[in-house]
Amino acid sequence: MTITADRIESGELCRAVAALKEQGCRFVTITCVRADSAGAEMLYHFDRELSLSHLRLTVSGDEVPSICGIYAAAFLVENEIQDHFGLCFSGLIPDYRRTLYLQGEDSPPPFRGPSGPAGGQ
Amino acid sequence: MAGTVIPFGPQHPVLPEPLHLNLKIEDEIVISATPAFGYVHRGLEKLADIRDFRQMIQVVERVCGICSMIHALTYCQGLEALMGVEPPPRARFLRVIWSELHRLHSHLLWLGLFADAMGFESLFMQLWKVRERIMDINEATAGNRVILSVNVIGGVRRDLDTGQTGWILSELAEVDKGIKAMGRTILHDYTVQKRTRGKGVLSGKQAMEFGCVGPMLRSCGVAQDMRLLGYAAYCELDFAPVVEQDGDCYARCRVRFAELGQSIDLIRQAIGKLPTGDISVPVKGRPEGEIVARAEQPRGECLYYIKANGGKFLDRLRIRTPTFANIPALTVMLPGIELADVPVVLLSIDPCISCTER
Amino acid sequence: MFMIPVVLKNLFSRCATRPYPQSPRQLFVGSRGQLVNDVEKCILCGTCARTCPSQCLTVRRKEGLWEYEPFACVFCGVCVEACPTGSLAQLSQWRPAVRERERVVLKVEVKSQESGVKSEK
Amino acid sequence: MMQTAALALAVPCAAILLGGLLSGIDRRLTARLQSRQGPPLSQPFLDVIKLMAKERMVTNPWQAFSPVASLGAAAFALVFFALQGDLLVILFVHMVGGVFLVLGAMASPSPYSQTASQRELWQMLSCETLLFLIAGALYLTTGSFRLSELSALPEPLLYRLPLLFAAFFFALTVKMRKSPFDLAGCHHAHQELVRGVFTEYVGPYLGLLEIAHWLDIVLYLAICSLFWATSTPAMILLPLAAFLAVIMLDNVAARLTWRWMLGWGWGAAFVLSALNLSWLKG
Repeated sequence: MTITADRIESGELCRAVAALKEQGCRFVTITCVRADSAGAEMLYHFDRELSLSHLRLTVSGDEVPSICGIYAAAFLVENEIQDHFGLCFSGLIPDYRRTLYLQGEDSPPPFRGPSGPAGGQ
Repeated sequence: MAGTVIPFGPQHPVLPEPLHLNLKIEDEIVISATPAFGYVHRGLEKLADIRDFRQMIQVVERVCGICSMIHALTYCQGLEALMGVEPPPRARFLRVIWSELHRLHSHLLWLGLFADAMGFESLFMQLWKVRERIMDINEATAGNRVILSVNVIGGVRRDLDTGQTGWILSELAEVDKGIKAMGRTILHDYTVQKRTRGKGVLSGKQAMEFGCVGPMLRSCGVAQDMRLLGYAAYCELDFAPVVEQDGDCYARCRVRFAELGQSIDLIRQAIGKLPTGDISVPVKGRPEGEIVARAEQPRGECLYYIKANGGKFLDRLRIRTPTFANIPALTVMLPGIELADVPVVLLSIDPCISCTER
Repeated sequence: MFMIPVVLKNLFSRCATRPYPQSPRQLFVGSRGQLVNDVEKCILCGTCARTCPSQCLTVRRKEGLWEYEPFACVFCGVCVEACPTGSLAQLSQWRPAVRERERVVLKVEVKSQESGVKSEK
Repeated sequence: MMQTAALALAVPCAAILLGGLLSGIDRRLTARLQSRQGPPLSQPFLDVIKLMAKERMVTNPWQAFSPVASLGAAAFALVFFALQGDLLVILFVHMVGGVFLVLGAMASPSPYSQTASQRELWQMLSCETLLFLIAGALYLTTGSFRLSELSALPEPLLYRLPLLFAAFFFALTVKMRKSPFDLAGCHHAHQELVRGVFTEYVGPYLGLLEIAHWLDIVLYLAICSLFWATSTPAMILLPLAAFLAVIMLDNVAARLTWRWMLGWGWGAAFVLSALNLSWLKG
């Protein structure tokens, strides 16, 4: 079973999110998932009258465009992803610079690296 | 006083949560508020890497003490959907009963803390006195006061006999009486109204833009309630979301107060319709695929994203708790209010920081 | 002012609190309290250790030891339900408060009547 | 002379005992109103003794001096009261104690006690103006500020000053630091300013401030008794009733803000007092 999500490129993310806002969608959250290769996959969840719609974005580098300018509420979850995955959101306000939960540069981002029991220890 | 910075939290007697706010105030009016987190971050999502998916039930219960049962419920419902398991009807009704008991005790706890935030100590004590009956029901039926640990994939772990359901109903009648005795104070007392009316106002449009959930949304005219999705046995029970229009602290207080009565009613309905039969079905195999599960917690919508690969451990477990969605709204609610109203407005979102940080 | 009848009623009725150590609360039958192991029935299969979410149980088959760390235990009762022989049980009493960290080590001899119990600190 | 000296010693001691006992009654009664058991009546004394036994810690000399000055002023005011002195002098001496409390709170850079000392100043201003209006009323009725004149009155002052008594009740609630006016430091630190003006005090100095607070309450209750100075039982019952009424009010109201206190609370009290004074004159 997989979630039906519209696949988008990072260039068109902001436009797609703004279009959803136009339709009156409530921003739910962003989920970041480790991809098999070095990159990560972002899922943007939106709710409209109890039904969810999703956007799927594959990130290859470290940089992701921030959607804070459209949904200000995204600042918290984007900062969290910066802490956990070591990604960098461009245009994020306020930017805690990986100190939302953790100590910043001291520790490597916990969700980086291979999954499974070996990666967890 | 011009330009004083008041450090608020993470250990502040009026704020029961480890959240830090730097409040810049002028003549006791808040100019800006910057939140800081990270005091109780435990990395529970990461724990999914080394605990198998069944053990994770007990882990997600500990995301938040107050909504523990509904966390486990959301997680189990997600996995059930992934594994194609249908819990038996009796289990679905029992899940509603425990969910609503959780909502009752959480809202009573919140109302008490809210009263304490505005210096109404006797109301706080009184509400917690009533809450104690709910905690007793929890302990007698599930074994624990707070972390009920009743959910498994495929059903529930404990059953209720007729003696217990009868006792729950009689206790609930007492709780109902206790709540009604407090109703006029909470809804009509002059000092309470003075402290809550027109404080921390959020319009429906703003609340939607800031992604607010639960009572925060319902207090400003948006009838959003995840229970309408009909999970567990909610599809067979009769209820309508409580909605208020004003969007201030008083409206949030009214919503949560009205939900107390609604929860009692739902438990009565569920006990009345409780079907006979098994409380769980055996579950074999391992989950595979990805899914989003949602449920309504006392604080609002809770979202679980589960990605499994057919192995013992989950690929990714993402938990979006209701407080996490409600905190951004604080950045627009706090500036412009009096310092004395900061605890009231802050508590009106029913913050749960251990939820937020996981 | 609507609070006056409520507080006056409190003044003239029994208080809701108890002086705790002198008058403890009545126990509920189903409370999840202390975890005990009946060494007579234990077969050291290790199911409890495998299912335990907090990993507070260790079974050492070779030495014939069943080890339990009450301070890591979350009293969820999963091990009790998983136990194939019913040797594990949860009492409705809570563990009393103690000053030092304890570790319970039980000597189990499978298929034999002899067994010794000792508690190490 | 000897008699005066003995009185100067006995009055503060008796007032400390009475104030501590009242505080004990307050805590016990509040607990019962909230369906709790509450501490024994001796608890306030035990608390203060424990505070006295703790290490002395201050951030600067003002913090050490202010509690002593505050306690001294409160004790002097009570002695003058026992000597049936001039009410104006008593009020001035009492005010000095309040000023030192504020000075002590302002001496530390803590934003909590700084903000609370601002609020305390507003509270002092509103309470003291009302007390001076009472002194004025005393003068208008007896032609003197001396307390000794009061017992000679044919009927209790309360008959002639009912509105002023209501205003005094407002001041008493503020002084006792009870809801709805526990703004600058309440009894339990569940407030946005933690314990307000007391936040930065620990150990013996906090103990001294606690005793000074008891003495303040005793003085206020003594002033309350002036409203019925013609009979001894009434002199005890009236303050006691006022004291219990404040505790009751504390348990049926939320804390309001200082803006409300200055606008509505003090405004209403002042209007009531002025009204009362005007008909006294006419």
